Formats: sequence, structure tokens, C-alpha cells
Amino acid sequence: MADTPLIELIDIKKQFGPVIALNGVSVSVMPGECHCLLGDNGAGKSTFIKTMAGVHKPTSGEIRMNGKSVSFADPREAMNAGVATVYQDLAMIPLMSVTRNFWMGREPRRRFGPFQFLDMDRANRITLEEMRRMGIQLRAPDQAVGTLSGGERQTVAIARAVYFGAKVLILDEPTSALGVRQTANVLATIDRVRKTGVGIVFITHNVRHAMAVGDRFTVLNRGKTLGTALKGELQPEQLQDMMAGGAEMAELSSSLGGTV
Amino acid sequence: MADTPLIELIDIKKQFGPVIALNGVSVSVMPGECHCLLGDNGAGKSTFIKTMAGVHKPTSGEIRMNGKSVSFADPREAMNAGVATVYQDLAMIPLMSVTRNFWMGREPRRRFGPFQFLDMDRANRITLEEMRRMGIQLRAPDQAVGTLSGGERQTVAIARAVYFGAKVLILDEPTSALGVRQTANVLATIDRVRKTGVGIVFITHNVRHAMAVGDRFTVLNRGKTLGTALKGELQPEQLQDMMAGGAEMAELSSSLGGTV
Amino acid sequence: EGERFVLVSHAPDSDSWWNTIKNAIALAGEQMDVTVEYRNPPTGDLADMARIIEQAAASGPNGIIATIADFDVLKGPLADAVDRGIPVITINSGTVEQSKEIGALLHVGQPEYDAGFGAGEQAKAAGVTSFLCVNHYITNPASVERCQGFADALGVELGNQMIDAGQDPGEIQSKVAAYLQTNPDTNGILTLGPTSAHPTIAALNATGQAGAIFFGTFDLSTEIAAAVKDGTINFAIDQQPFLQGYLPVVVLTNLARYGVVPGNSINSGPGFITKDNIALVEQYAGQYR
Amino acid sequence: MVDQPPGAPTADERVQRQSTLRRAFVRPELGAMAGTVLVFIYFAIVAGGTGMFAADGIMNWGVVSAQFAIIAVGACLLMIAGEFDLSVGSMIGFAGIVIALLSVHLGWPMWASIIAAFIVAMLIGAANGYLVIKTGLPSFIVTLASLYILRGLTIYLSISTTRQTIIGGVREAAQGDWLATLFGGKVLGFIFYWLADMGWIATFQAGNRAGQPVVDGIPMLMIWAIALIIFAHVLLTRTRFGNWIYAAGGDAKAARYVGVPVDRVKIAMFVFSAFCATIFAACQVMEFGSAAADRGLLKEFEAIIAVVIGGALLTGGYGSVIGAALGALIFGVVQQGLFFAGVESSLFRVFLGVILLLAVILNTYIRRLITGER
Amino acid sequence: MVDQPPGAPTADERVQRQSTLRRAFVRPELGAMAGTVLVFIYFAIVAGGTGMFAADGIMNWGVVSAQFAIIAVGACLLMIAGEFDLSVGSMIGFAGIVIALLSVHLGWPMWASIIAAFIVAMLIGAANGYLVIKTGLPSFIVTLASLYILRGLTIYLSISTTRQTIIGGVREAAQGDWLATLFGGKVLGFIFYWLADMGWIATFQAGNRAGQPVVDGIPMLMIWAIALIIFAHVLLTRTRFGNWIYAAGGDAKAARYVGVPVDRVKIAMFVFSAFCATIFAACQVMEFGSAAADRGLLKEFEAIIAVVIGGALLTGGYGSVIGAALGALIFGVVQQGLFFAGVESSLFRVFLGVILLLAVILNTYIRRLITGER
Ligand SMILES: Nc1ncnc2c1ncn2[C@@H]1O[C@H](COP(=O)(O)OP(=O)(O)OP(=O)(O)O)[C@@H](O)[C@H]1O
Ligand SMILES: Nc1ncnc2c1ncn2[C@@H]1O[C@H](COP(=O)(O)OP(=O)(O)OP(=O)(O)O)[C@@H](O)[C@H]1O
Ligand SMILES: [Mg+2]
Ligand SMILES: [Mg+2]
Repeated sequence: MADTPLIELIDIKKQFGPVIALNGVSVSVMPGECHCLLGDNGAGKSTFIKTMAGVHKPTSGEIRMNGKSVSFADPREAMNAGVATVYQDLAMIPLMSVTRNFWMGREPRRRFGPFQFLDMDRANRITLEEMRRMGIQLRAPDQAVGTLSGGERQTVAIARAVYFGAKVLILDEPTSALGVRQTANVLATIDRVRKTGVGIVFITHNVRHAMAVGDRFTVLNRGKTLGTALKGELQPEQLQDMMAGGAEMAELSSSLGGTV
Repeated sequence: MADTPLIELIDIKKQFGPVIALNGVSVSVMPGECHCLLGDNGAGKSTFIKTMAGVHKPTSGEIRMNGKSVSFADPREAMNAGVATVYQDLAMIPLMSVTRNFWMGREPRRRFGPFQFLDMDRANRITLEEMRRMGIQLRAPDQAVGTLSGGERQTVAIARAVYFGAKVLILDEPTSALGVRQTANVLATIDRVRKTGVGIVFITHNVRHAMAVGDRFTVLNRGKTLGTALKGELQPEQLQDMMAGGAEMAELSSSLGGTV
Repeated sequence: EGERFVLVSHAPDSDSWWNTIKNAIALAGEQMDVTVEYRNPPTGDLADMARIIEQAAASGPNGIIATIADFDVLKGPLADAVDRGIPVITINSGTVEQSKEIGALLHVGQPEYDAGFGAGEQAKAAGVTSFLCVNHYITNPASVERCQGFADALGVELGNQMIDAGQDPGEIQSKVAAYLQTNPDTNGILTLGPTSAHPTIAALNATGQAGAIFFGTFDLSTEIAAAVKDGTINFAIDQQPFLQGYLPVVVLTNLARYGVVPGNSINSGPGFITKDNIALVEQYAGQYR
Repeated sequence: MVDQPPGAPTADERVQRQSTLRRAFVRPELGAMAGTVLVFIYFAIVAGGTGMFAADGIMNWGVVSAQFAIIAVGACLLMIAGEFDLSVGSMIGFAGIVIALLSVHLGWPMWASIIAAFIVAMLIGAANGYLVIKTGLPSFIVTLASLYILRGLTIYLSISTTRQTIIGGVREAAQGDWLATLFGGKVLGFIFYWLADMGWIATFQAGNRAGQPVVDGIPMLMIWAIALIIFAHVLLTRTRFGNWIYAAGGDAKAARYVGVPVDRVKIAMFVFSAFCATIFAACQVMEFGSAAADRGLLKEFEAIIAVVIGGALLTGGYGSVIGAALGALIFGVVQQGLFFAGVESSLFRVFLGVILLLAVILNTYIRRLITGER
Repeated sequence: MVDQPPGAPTADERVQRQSTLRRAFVRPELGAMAGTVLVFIYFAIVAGGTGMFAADGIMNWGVVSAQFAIIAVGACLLMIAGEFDLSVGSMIGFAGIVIALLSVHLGWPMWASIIAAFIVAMLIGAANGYLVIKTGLPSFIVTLASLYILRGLTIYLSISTTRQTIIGGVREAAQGDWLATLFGGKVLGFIFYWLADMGWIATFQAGNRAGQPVVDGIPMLMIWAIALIIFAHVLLTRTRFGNWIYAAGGDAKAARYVGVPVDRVKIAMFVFSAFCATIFAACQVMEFGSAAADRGLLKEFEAIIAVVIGGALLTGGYGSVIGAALGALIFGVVQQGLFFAGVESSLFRVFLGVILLLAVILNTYIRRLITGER
């Protein structure tokens, strides 16, 4: 691991009208690291990574990439800077073909006199190839995404982000809608991507998923950072407690057999 | 536990056009029992319980309640027979008030000459009361459901089912969209409801949640029953394996540290 | 001085023929020093028109000028206005008998059926045996009466000879061309106003039949005048709308001021404008003619 | 489900409290109420002296508003149930022609013709609904098709049987018919005579009705409008079926799961919309004594506009009959008021468009406050 | 996300295989193509001998179809981008009146008037789009408001300046203007003269144009239609921007997340729709030499119908320009064909409604096959 973080967010605050969604959150991501962001519902995880990805502008706070302060006007800028995101709500359009989804927003073009046209052949070829590399055999590149399964869609989204040279890959609960086998697949993919030196921000509710692939863990609670810990510093149970506020949990879980 | 099951489904098959969603599934539910239905995505869990709830008609197979063969023409009939369902996609209407949602489909009425009007006072009163009993303090009964949090909505749905004298309560992944604390709340609610003698069918992906409250476990795979086991007969790891097809999993999890 | 009159027409907002009447009442208003308001149902719905008449009566004007687009619909509201002591003059469509029954002072206009019949007689004299009535406003009852009168004068069944042309000029032109192509024995055309006349002229020019087919139209416009001159159109029926706007204002003003009123209804048309008398008309076509 | 709204009911330090006063005022009809007040103030100023607010002036815009209200009520319930009906206008023309054809042309007794028209119209409404439900197509498309089909049939029927697009003589045919008076007559005349005697409303000054009050009764059209508003309001807010209407429009799938017969509810609302259109047509035909093929043109838009001004959500599940009725009132007052105020009549549409935009922006804001929608 | 469709691409024993032949045929335009073939076969049978398929007959329905196609192309791209525009018809009237007012009444040179009309119309289109984007209101409501506002303004403008709602004399004002010929003229006349010389197309037998070919050129209207179709088709399928149009309509939020400038795309499509309407208006004004305030009535519906017949999804994200063009062709052929076939013309609307319904049911079926939508 290098010493300067790929991306560093410092004391980010974000307010929506009367709702204070983030109230001072700091997180950094190193190359090749999988940084897990944990937290209860509404803790502000999605809001935080949307800020990182240029969807929201922080109300206050600083974003640094490779040590330099940056400000993203829109998701395109963040993407161009190497921050790619696979959203919880997926950002896939079911009515459109896999290729068109794969390239959406960054379509390859070919000059033709003064005009620039889509380079469909190239787009199709690369899409098929990248999907095959991720272990998915497409019927045809113009197959609609609506005909894929949920796990396959996640994989398309991840493959897209990786292909476009993401330096930081943000995954917002990629496993929440998936079954066990598909989850394992996605976790394996994360592992593979991490090994190529990409920094990963992995958001989840599920402590076990986090423990499986995470190198560092940050827990958010009601818009604030509760703390950051390296792998091995924490037991799953401790993480669980931090996420939900220990006392209450203990009481409940005892009545249910302590296995929650 | 009594000897005759509250409800018994025998060799249910269900086909949608070319898709065979269920290919012979049998499940029974005893009074006061929490029967967990586990399975990967697309295993047919939702389809199965929709059949139980009268949403779908089985292509073949038999449904028995208290030993007598029944056939539900629509969800109303199933509800009247005591089968209540809280769907994965919730069946709450965000634009409508809590009271109207609570009573939807079974609104209390009061005679007024030849006409029957909604008994709004009673409806409001009971709703407030039932929600308070579940630990939720409403601002006003005509507050829109859209202003509630996800966990609160789940609780409204469960409270509704219980209030209407459900004998069998079906919960389709009630915790999948919830954080840890809200999950614990819902599991506690399940536990409470079970103790009143209601039979519960609890569907989940999460083996730990299942182990926390389940008395019996049935695993579905690709539209078929893989087997049913009582609590204590199975270890979580075994369940996990059954759900996903052991060999593949073992390989993957070893590369990820075995914690999936 | 400063009396207020209201003219209520049945025409939708966009009907261009009524401009002449609007211009006439503006002129008369200026000359007599009175205010004349023009009102109409925006979509041409006669039921709305009835409401407007009621409303006009409620606003207590010194007189109401209205068309009898449909006697059944308008009899009630107009009779009400008369009963309130508001002098009413009917114009344009409707008959003198209907006007009397309502209790109006007089009628200035041209009955639609008779005008169509008159046109038909001219066509018959020119040897027309099979014709096309281009109806751009088929939902309006008066339009059908014109075609019916024309057919009756020729002594033929109306049948499919009246087409529902719609209001889009491109489509009207195409429809006319299509009709003429499939019914080559057609030797007469009647259009019901500028909206249908202009595209019909274009269609005839495009198919080279201009001048070969006996062509009559209702109403005038610059284009129609030009077509009359070059022989594409044989005659235009002019009901002299100017008079229908101008005269009632003058009559009502004088009634209000001096209590005088003519004893009889006035037929403003039909006047037939042909090549011979076009020069007079041309200058003001579409504005005062 | 995924991004949850702020959990308002439990005290949450992250949400600032709303004032209770604001919440007390926040109702679906609020926008329409504010609009109504504004519109009345405006016309009181610009047209106060023109007789717009005298007895006959009030009757004038009252009747126009009542007309709008009749179709707005139908459109309102249908819109709340999550669908809409572009064929209302064509249905008005069609039902009118059916009544006139049967009674005048075929010589049926008037009551039979009216009942037949109601039956035919409601069957067509049911067919609309059935198609929408069975094919799953948007009601925009299905009813757009009916708009064309019905208008075409109306013209075709009247032309092919009578060679006219207007059929008169209905009043004569309706003479003494019991059902016809339910649509054509006026009621409560004695009150107005009494009011006139007391000098509180004006009387005719001349003509054969001199001495009679300028308003001699409340037309049945208004009675129908009021009856429909009350009926629909009670149905929507006070009955089980009303809850089902909201549920069907709010989320058809969710409603279906808890046993609400969504299909029946939606089809019933299509039928009700056709029923309202037929009432409109029957009143019009009886009042004016004739039916014409162009009746009702663009009325579908006017109904939708009144409902939307009244605070209903175009996509269903939210709205109120009172709001729709106020929308119709605004519509009627503005349309007739502009005449009273002597404004160039072509500007009416401009006004209407602007009012629609403003109302809908205000309503959206109010709705978000109420439902937590984002 | 919750109920996943069958995972078709991985071999799955629970899904029966689809035949490859069926898949090869399954395209968005399939319904429109089938419809076109059926319509042509139908009219070849019932109107084959009436000259409908002679040179002048073809030109006849060709021009009508081209008219529909011009506005359908604009409506198609907009609908794919997830919005629609009810103000197209009013825009046609408005743009026409602007051209005529500026050139005839104010005496501007024709090219300046035309350019000014384009600018004004496109600004209004942008305003529509801006309102839809900024307020988040459904485009149905916003453009319904513009429908009324624009029509009102059109009538008001023309009446208040010229006291007429029809403004003639445009042809004279356009004499010799370079830009006007781009909209009004005909081209390629020599080909038809040559064809006539060869005896392949008929010549006039009598009248003042005896000896000339019955078709003496291709009107610019058709050229525009073809140019717009090609432009829009290439834009949609072969450029980055085209992908963004699909993305904006398919799921605006998802598109925004990956950096597609959804707002700009949607506003651009509103502008394009206004642009197409203005082309329509300009061609019409130049051809007929006059502008009228009632031009374009109900054209918005006709555009939407053509697009929907062509297989586009009313809610956006799916459709094809070729389909819309075929929809326009069907529309034109049916409308004119009924005349050739001698069918009572008021039945046209009935036909149209029925075709719309059938087409849209077929299209929905095809779409589901393609996209796995349920
Ligand atoms: N656009 C918005 N406007 C107003 N409030 C918002 C908006 N987006 C998020 N919030 C609020 O901000 C808070 C944090 O939401 P966020 O979606 O970031 O939580 P999360 O941790 O991702 O939860 P989950 O686990 O459910 O995905 C919530 O209270 C939410 O209601
Ligand atoms: N209405 C339907 N039409 C066609 N296929 C359907 C329908 N409903 C479900 N299926 C198919 O049936 C299979 C089982 O789906 P089901 O929703 O029951 O799975 P599940 O176990 O509930 O999955 P999840 O864990 O994602 O909720 C899937 O392949 C699904 O695509
Ligand atoms: Mg989130
Ligand atoms: Mg499921």
C-alpha cells in the first residue's frame, strides 16, 4: 500500500433542507484497499458516497485526490477523475441493451468527416469481452439488460466501472438484493478487482460480508463517523454493536437467542 | 404445538408461460411455529407464498387448512380464511394515511340507514392503539405512510396482519431493506406474535436471521424443496450450503477467507 | 352616448370569416360613439354560446346582437334577454321567422340552407351534375345545411359528396385531390369558406383542373378574390358580413337614442360575386368584404 | 423502500420541527381554496360593477361552473383511481346524439331514450376500463383511441341517419316526460319569486315576462352538480369503496395483495366517468332541445385541468372531490368573469394556462408536505 | 430489482428456448412494419383501381404522410427521452402566425421572419423543457398549459395586430426569397418530365396544364420529412447523443449517475420538437401563402398516435424513428386511402382509433419479448 490515499474526504457535511444527512464524516481510501463503510439504515452511507461521486455537493468539507483538493461539479467529472460508482439503485436501464448500458455516458466514437459516430462494433466487441472476463456469457451484446438476472446486472455495473479505469470503485450495497451464490460471486469479483490496485469503497449492512473482503472498516451512525479500524482490530460482534448502539441490541438479542 | 397443521401445501407446482417457478414444493405450518423458508434468489420463495396467499393459483397441487382442502380465488378469500401476508414489496401505499393503509381491504363500517359508511373514529382509534402496542408512536392517524421509515412501515404491515386475526402470518423478507436495529425490532415482533399461537412463515436469505427465530427450516432451490429440518438438527453452515449448492461455495469462500 | 352593445357569434376563436364583422362593429362603434363587444364560444360549442348570451344579458347592455346558429339552443337565452327588456337583433344564420319568434327587433342575415340552395341553382344552370362539397367544419350544423341546400337545388342525393375535410390545409388539399381522382365525373365544387377554399384552389392548380370544374365558394378573402379573377372560382357567395355587423349597431344606437327602428328584416345576402363585379370587392376582401 | 424518508414521528434530532399551524392548513384542497379566494377578489375588483355578482350574474357563472363540475367529479374519481379518460368530450357528443336519435328520429319515448343513452355510454366506459385493465396499456392510449372512435361514430351516426350533424326537436319530444324534467327543468322557483317580491333580486322590466324575477329557479344542472359532488365526496372519504379508489390509484399491486378488487374499482370509475359525461349530455340536450355532433369538444382537457387545479395527482392515489369542485368553480368564474370584465376573449386560454401552471406548482408543494413524497 | 426475470443467458433448465427465427424478426418497428404491409394490401384490394397507386395518387398520400412524419419525428425523440409535448399543434399555429405577421404585417424580409419564427418557437420549446425539468411536473400538465397559452396568444396576436385570424399574402412577400424556397418549392421536376416523356407517368389530358406530367416535382415538405427521418435515425442509433436520449427516457436518475446530462438532453428534445413544428408551419405557410390561427389543431395527438403506432413506449426509453415514420405513413395512407376507397369520410376517425388500439397491443407484446419487461 502506498502512503498517499487515492481519495480523502475530510469532515464532510451535507444538509437537505431541514434534514442533516451528514454531520462531519472523514474517510480515506488507499490503492488496493477495500474500505468498508458500515452503518444502520439512514446513517448516511448513500449520501456520503454520492458526495464522493459528484452527485451531491457537500455543504461543507474537503475532498482530496492524490493529495490535491478537488471539487466535482457532476458525476462525469468524478468519473473522469477516476471515481466510479455502482449505485444501490444500480444505474442500469432495463429497456436498453447491455452494450448501450455498459458505455452509457462514455460512448466510444469514431470520426467520420466532421461528424463523430458511435463505434458500435468496437463497443459490442469490448462489452462481450469484458463480460466474458467477469464470467458472464451474453446471448448477444444487444440483449436488453431487463433480461438479465440481478447478479448479472451487478456484474455489468462493476465491469463497466473497472473497464473505465476506475481508481476508486464505490459499491453501494451490491449484495443486498442477491442470493448467497450471487453474493459470493460479487465478493469474489471485488477481491479480484482489489488485487489490480483499485481502491474500493464497499458499503454494506452485513458485517460478515464486510469481514470477508474488507481491509479497513468505518462505521457511520446518524450522519457521523463512529470510528475507523483495520482488519483484525475488531471482532464482528464489536462492529455489530457499533452499528446499532450496544445496549439496546444486547437486550433484544438475548430474548432472541443472541444470534442476530 | 398441536398435531394438525394450520395450513399444509402439498406438491405445489406453478408455471408462468415458459417459466416453471415451482416444481413440487410441500410445506406445512403448525400453530405457534415459525417456519423459515430459505433459498437463493429466484428459488421461488415469493411465488410459493403468493400461492399460499391466494395471489396465484397453483398449476397443480393441494392446499389444506386444518386438514380440509381449500382453494383461494383471490387474496381476500385467503385473508378471510386467516392467511395474512406481509409482502416483500410491502403492500403499503405511501400516499395514503396510516389508518387507511392499516384497514385497506377490510375497512370497518357502520350502518347508517340503508347505507354503510366507514367508521373512521373507530379505525383511527384502533390504529393508534395497535401501533402503540407495536412500539410506534404516530403523530396522527392520518399521517401519510410515506412519512414513515422503512422499519415503521414493516411494523404497520405486521400489526395489520396480526390485528385481523391472522392464523398464519407470512413474512416475505421483512428484514431485507432494514438496518440492524430495525431488523432486531422486527425479529422481536415476530417472536412476540409467534407466542400468541399464530403460525409464521418467515422468508429470508439470511441464515442468521432464520436461526434467530425459526423453529423449522425449509430450503427451496430452483423451484424444488431441498428438505425440511427442525431447529437444532442443522448448523447454520449446513443451511448455507444447502441454499447455494455446497461445492461451488466452498471453493469461493476459501479464496475469500471462508466467512461468507 | 356611450351605449354598450354585445355581439355574440357562434364562431370558434379562430374562424377568420368573422373578422369582417369584427371590423364592421369596430367601425360602427367608432362612428356612433358606442362600445361594441364581440364574444364567441372559444371552441364553437353552441351550448357555451348560450351561456355567453345569458352572461351578456346579465351584464345589462343596451342591446344584444346574436346569431341564431341553432334555434333550439339559443331560443331560450335570447328570449330571456328580450324579456328583460334588452333589445335584440339577430344576424347571420337563422331565419326571419325564428328571429320573430324570439322577439328580436329584426334579422340581418342570410339563411344557410337558402344560400346553399341559391348556389346550387347557379351550379345547375352551369350544368353541374355531380359535385364535391368540401366541409372543413363538419361538426357545425350550418355547414351541413349549406351542402344539403346545394344538393337539393341540383336535385341529387348529398351522400358521400360531402367530405369531412378537417382543418389542416395540407390534408384538405390532398383529400380534395384524392376525391377528384377517384370521382373523375365530378364537375362541381362547393367550399364553405376560406379555410377549405384556399387548399381547394391549390389542389385544382396542382391537378390542372383549375377552371375546368365549376367552383363555387362561400365568403371572400384575398385569395378567393384572386381566384375569381383568374376564373378558377366561378362565384363566391357574399353575404356581406359587413352589413351584419354594422347595421345592427346603427339600428340599436338609434333605437336607444331616438327610439326609431326599421320595421322589417334585412337580407344582407346572398350576393354572388363573379368575375364581373370582383373589382369592387377585391380591395377590401377579408377586411370589410 | 431503499432511501427512507426522515423518520418524522419518533423525535429525531436531525429533523427540524414543523409548526402545527402550518400542518393544520395543509390540505389537498388548500391550493384550490387559495385560488378560489384570489379569483373572487380579482373579479370583485375588475368586474364588481358589471352585474357579475348580481343574482343573474351569479347564476350565469354558477351554471358554467356546475357544468365543469359534473365532468370534473367523474374525472376526479377516475384520476384518483390512477387512470384518466380522454374520451369524456366525445362521450358527451355521443350520448347527446344517442338521446336525440332515439327520441326524435326513431320516436322512442324520451325516458327510454335517456336510459338507453346511459346504458350505452356506461357500457362504453366499461369497455374502456376493461381494455385498460386487460391489456395493461396506459389509459392515455386506450381512451385516446375511444376519443377518435366515439367522435367518428357520432358524426357518422347522425349524418347517416338524418343527414345533419345537429338533431333538433328534442324539447318537443320531451314534453311531459317524467325523466326529462329531471335533466331539463328548474326547481325552487318559489324562493326566487319570494326574493323578487322582497326586492332582493331584480325582475324583468319589459317583454312578456315583465315582473318575473330574472332568476326563476335553480336549473337541474346545478342540482346534479351538487348532488354528484356530495355523492362523490362521501363515497371517497366515508366509505370502504372510497378507500379502495385511493388504494387502486396509489399502488394497484399493493391494493390487490390485501384483497382490494382493483380491477372492479377501476372499471367502475371508468363507468362513473361515462355516467357523468352522460348526465352532462342529457342536461344539455334537454336544456337546449337539440344534440349536435360537436358537443363536448376538448371537454376532456377541461375536466382534467379542473381536477388538477383542485390538487389531484395526475398519476393517481391522491386528490379530493372538493378540490375538483373548486377547480371547476375557478374555471367557470374565470371564463365568464373575463367576459364581464370585458377582456379580449382569446386571452382566456392564456389565463387558463397560467392558472393551471401556478396551481399545479403550488399543489405539488403542498402534496409533498403532506405525503412525505420526494 | 426484487423479482428477477429468468436468467435467460445462462442455460437454465427452467426456461424453454426461443426460436432464433422469432428473435431475428423481433424489432421495435415490427408492429409498424406489419401494419404498413397490411394497410397497403388492404388498399391495394379495395382501392387498387382508383389511381391511388398511380404517380399522382402516391404523391397524394405521400405528402400527407410526410406532414405527419415531420411532427412525428420530433414527438418520437421527445417521447423516447421520456417526455411528451401536447403543445405541438398550438406551436404550428403560433409559428405560422409569427412568420406571416413579421413578413406581411411588419414587412420584414421573409428569411428574417422565418429565422425569427424558428428562434421564438425553439425558445418556447426550451421554456417547456425548462419548466418540466425544474418543477418536476409531468410534461402532460406543463405542455397542456402551453397548448392553451400558445393558442390563446396566437389568436390574440393576429387579431390585435391585423384584426384577422387568417393572414394572407405570404406568397407575394416570399417572392424570390432564398430561404422561402427551402420550404415552399418543389425539386427534381426534370425527372418527372423525363418520366412523363417516357410514358411512365401520366400527363394531364385537359385543362390549363395539359401535357404536363401529373406530378411535376417533389415538394420540399417531403424532402424535409426524409431529411428529418434520416437525421433523427442516425442521431438516435449512431451517436453518443442518441444513446443519451434513450438513457434519459429509460431512467433519468440512472443516466444522471453515470454522467449523462439528462436535463440538457430533455430540454434539447423539447427544442427539437418545437423545431419540427416550426418546419411544419413554415412549409404550410409557404405552400398555401397564408397563416391562420387555427392551424395545427389536434396535431399533437396525431403526432403521438403515429409515434405510438410506430412502437415507441409512451413512458419513454424505447422506440425507433423508423417506426414513427412508418406510423406516419400508415396514418397518411389510411386517411387518404379511405377517400380513394370511397368510404364515408367521417369513419376515418373510427378507423384511426381501431388501428391505434391494435397497433399498440401488438407493439406491447413485441416490446416485452425484446426487453424482458413484465
Ligand atoms: N435527497 C434527499 N433529500 C432529503 N433527505 C435525504 C435525501 N437523500 C437522503 N436523505 C436523508 O438523509 C439520511 C441519510 O440517507 P442515506 O440514504 O444516505 O442513508 P443510508 O445509510 O444509505 O441508508 P440505507 O442503508 O437505507 O441505504 C436519511 O435520513 C434520508 O432520509
Ligand atoms: N409473474 C411471473 N411471470 C413469469 N415469471 C415469474 C413471475 N413471477 C416470478 N417468476 C419467475 O419465477 C421464479 C421464482 O421467482 P420468485 O420471485 O418466487 O423467487 P424468490 O425466491 O422470491 O426470489 P427473491 O429472493 O429474489 O425474492 C423466477 O425465475 C422468476 O423470474
Ligand atoms: Mg443507502
Ligand atoms: Mg422474493
